[in-house]
Amino acid sequence: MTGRFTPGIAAILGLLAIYVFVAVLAPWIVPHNPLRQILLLRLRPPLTYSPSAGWFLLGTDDVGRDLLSRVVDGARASLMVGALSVSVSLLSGTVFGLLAGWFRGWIAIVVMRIVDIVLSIPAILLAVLTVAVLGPSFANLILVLGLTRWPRYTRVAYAQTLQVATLPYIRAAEMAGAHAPRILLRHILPNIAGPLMVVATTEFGLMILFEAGLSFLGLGIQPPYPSWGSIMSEGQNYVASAWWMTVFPGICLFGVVLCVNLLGDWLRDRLDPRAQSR
Amino acid sequence: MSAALEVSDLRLAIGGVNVVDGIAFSVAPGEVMALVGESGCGKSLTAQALLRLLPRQVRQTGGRILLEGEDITALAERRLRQIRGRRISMIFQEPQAALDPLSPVGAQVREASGLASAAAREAVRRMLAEVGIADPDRRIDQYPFELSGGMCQRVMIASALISRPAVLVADEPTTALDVTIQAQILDLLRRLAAERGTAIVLITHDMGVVADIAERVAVMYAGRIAEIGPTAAVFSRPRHPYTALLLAAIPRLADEPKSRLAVIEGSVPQPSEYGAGCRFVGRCPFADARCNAEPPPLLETDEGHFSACWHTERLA
Amino acid sequence: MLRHIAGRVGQAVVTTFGVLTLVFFLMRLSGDPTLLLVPQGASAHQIAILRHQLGFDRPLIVQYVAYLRQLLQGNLGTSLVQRMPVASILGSRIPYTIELAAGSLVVAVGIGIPAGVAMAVWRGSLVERSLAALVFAGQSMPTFWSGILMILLFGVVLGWLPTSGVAGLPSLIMPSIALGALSMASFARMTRIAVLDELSRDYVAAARARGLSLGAAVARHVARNAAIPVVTVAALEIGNLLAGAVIVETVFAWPGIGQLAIQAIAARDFLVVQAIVLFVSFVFIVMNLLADVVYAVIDPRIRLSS
Amino acid sequence: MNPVLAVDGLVVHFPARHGPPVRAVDGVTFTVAERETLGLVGESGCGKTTVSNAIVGLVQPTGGEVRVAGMPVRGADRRTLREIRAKAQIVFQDPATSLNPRMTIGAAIGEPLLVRGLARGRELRERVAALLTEVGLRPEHASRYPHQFSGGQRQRIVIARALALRPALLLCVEPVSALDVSVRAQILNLFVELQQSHAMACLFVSHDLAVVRHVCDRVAVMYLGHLIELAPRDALYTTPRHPYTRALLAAVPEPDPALQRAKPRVPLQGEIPSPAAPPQGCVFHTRCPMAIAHCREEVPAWRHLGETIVACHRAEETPAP
Repeated sequence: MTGRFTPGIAAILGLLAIYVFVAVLAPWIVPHNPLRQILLLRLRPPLTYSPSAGWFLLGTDDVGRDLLSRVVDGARASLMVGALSVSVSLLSGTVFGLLAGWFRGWIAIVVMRIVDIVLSIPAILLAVLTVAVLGPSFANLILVLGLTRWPRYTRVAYAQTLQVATLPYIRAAEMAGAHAPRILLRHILPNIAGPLMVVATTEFGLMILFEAGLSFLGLGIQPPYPSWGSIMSEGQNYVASAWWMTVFPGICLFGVVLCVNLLGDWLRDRLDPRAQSR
Repeated sequence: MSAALEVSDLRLAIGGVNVVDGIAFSVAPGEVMALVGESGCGKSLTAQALLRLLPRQVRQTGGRILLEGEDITALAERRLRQIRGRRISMIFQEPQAALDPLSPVGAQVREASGLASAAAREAVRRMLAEVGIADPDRRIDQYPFELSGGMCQRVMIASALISRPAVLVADEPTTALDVTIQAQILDLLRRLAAERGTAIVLITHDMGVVADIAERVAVMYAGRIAEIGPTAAVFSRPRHPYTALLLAAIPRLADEPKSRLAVIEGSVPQPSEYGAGCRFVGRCPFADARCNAEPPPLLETDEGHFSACWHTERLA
Repeated sequence: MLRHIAGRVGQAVVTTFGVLTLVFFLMRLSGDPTLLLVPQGASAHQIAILRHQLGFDRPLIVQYVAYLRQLLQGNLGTSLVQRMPVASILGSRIPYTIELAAGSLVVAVGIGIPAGVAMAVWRGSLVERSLAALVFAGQSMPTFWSGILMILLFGVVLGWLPTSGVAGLPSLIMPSIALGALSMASFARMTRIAVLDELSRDYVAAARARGLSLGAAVARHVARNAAIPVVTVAALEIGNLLAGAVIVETVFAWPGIGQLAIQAIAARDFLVVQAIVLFVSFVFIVMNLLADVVYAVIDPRIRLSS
Repeated sequence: MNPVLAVDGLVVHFPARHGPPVRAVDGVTFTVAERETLGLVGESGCGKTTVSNAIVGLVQPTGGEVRVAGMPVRGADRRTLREIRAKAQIVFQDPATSLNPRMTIGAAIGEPLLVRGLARGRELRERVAALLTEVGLRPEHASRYPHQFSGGQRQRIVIARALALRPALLLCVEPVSALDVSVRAQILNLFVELQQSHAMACLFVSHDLAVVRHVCDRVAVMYLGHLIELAPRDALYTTPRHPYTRALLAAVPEPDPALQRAKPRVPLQGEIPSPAAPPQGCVFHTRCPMAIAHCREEVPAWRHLGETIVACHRAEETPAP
């Protein structure tokens, strides 16, 4: 937790790069079709070899699909949902926060009240309700996660903008004759980007957890398409006999979220001079 | 008379560089001794070292601190706690920040007294009155936010002196205050030093404050003492080019307006830029090869007046 | 102080209204809320009758006023699936969720706050690093996964604890840990930052210069100052615990409102889902309000303001 | 000739959340002529910073009038305000926060010219280079970021940015207070040079009486939102008419032990009252060593005594210096 570039942070970035790499190349690197069921090979343990179908390194699931291929494909769903929902909420949340912090007055009152309202409905419940009403689908998942999480960014962007807006260099930009858009984009945004990136990183981990949780509950990625959450949900019924169905996707999920959280923490320490001195 | 505080060859290091490098001075009971210098000269670190309350990244790599003859550099934390606030205490630059916002000020003064509650309240009340707080019976139960900056500094002084320590370390005690309030606080410190025989180590960057209150002054530059001596002598006959230039750089009420002020070219070096010789060498008009190679020793030029410069005679 | 609290109550009322409004519109996002309430396989005619019965054919604003009026009377409606008042369905489940939330809060606060203080005080030491590992694990572990792993280990393999359902205190242990882990991480992080923040302030240096030990300075001065942000987190986390119950209760077959929510979605019993969302949000708002009151009591700058 | 800056009966009140408004500035009148530097001195909370903010429209006056180069600031629309800000530029106290840390100093200095469409491309680079040279920096510094400069250099950059538009009026708000003594002298020398090379009017806001005396032609003293004395420099420093001015001068510690210790010690008692509840009558009467019953009742009017304008009932009774 020092904020310097250490071998530890390099390892974390490397691991995240592998995740991204696997997710992007999933269709080309999976050993089996993740959807193909071989009912004769149901619930086989890891390192199963079948003369007709080949190796099943992580075993098979309850309908005889290759677990490794499903986990690899699941990475795709996970990271896509994380990246897209964070982009949607980061963008909208930052815009609202900037505007509220710069113009203050009634704009800020209205925006921040809406933020309070949305944040008053705990995010998982809000997502559960919305997905249940709209019906589960990939697009709805992104929409829901994006729409429920923007207030996090708005709060940070608002507080930071208020703070930066009082600094003399913003006064100087006004004195220079710069108009609001230029001040917001050239002077304020670059100086509040750091804290926003920290929030975005932690939120990225949280969104991956949310996606898994919703899929676990049957409200996320719909079968037969694999998601780490839904694989584990299927595996829960066989936990006593086929542990691999819950353990392997769980490790992948835990690993990526852990890396993201460690990265977020590192970013935070790097940005916060308080953490370094004393 | 034996010194209340005697510091010899104090060295403090951050990451291998001695940011305080061989500081030595002593203060007699009732005397006000100023450590003056610009930001980064190591005066505040020296102050913290006197109470052995250094930030974690700073290590003491040498020197001794004798408090009433007792070496406190080797003491265990437990013993130090009995010394802090009882025999040596400290006041700070931002009086309002140096008080816990959630505790009544009286309670914070009492904390330093080590007295039980019944006797303590009366002692605190008397101490608050002594530092010039009007209506101490009311103030004692108030919170820092209800008091002005000057008043908070008086409270800090009360808490620092209630146990009658031999030494008070005052770290920029008036820098955050207005001039009229500064004058009040300086008068108070002067009076308390005289009445109670407290030795005061005053850390400041303000030559005016030094001229007002200090009997002796040590001028610090980049972690070393450039010059030390009686205030009157240092101001009237500076024996180090840094002191001389610093004094000439200050606009005074007696100067010709809009005249050109003396300037010290460049800026204070970073610890990473310290060379083998004199640390003022990059900005000094007298610098030569010797200054670059060898650090000048602190030598007595007049009685009680020491300077660390190879070219002292050129200032005469 | 009263003025301050009155202001906060006013804000809470506005927020509550906002939540009610938001939920009202969310329920109508799909276009026809009737479709959410009928059992599967209902005929078009049946749906039309129901729509009229429930008033969903009236103008939106009329529906909204009726909805608010009904809720303000404390009437959460009647479940069409279970043919029972929603309030009583909810009422029978809430105690279980409160039990679970309380257990999780004990885990979260009991581990999180001491861990946070220790991490701040022993900064850079082995203590901090090992606790940091615990915090990161708690923060990154999906609750359902840790739940299933615990079931596998302590329930199936070792047989120490019941794997699901309610059976006294032992059955509460695993779900509380699973649910509390994330909050524990939040408490630890927030406490660490708050304590570090306060430790860097001059008043701590001043207290130590008076002869207080670091421990005494933390106990007498830092603790109260650092409590302010931590109390705020506590309010937030209680809401999160109630919401997180949705997943944990499903894993452990815990008969609280979380499990009820998922069952209700499966049974297309949306009035129950709506009621759960409103209930949890309301608790969340009240907890935040309580945090504001505590804040006002701790801080003399607010307490003494007229 | 019209003054570059005319402040007439300026009043700025800030509404408080609870209780009465804060009367930051309560009726301040002065002018600054071309090529003249007026010092505005006072302790914290006296309203001197608010006055300077009101002049460039960064805060809205509650009453009175401010004219910069003849243009009224009060009620100015955005376009006029932008015009006014082309004529009046500010140098702030803290060079560390006066520059956007994510912008090169070349971009910062060029910004006024760029956003007003006065220069771009090659011409802009040349003007920036000339400005850098003028304040004692090198043209190749333009591509560096603020953190690569020391405090004194940053203040030079801030001054260069303020000079970019060739303003008629330069407001300096505590421009050297955050700097070390040795660096302060460099900036003061630069400032005196610029006074001579530019035909600007300056308002120099500071709490440091010695610095103000060094650079200003006339000096205005403020206390608790009021202007209490306005005089040519030498008159103010040799024969201060207002008891507060005298106390302020006495309180400044001179960096000369012999002089300083010979000074009569008349420290002001008490604290500055809250600007939300200023005293009745003369605002200074609660701390004034000369206060009489009359002072508590009636606000003293402005009077001319020689070259000095002063607001004190007992100004004639000045003790001999």
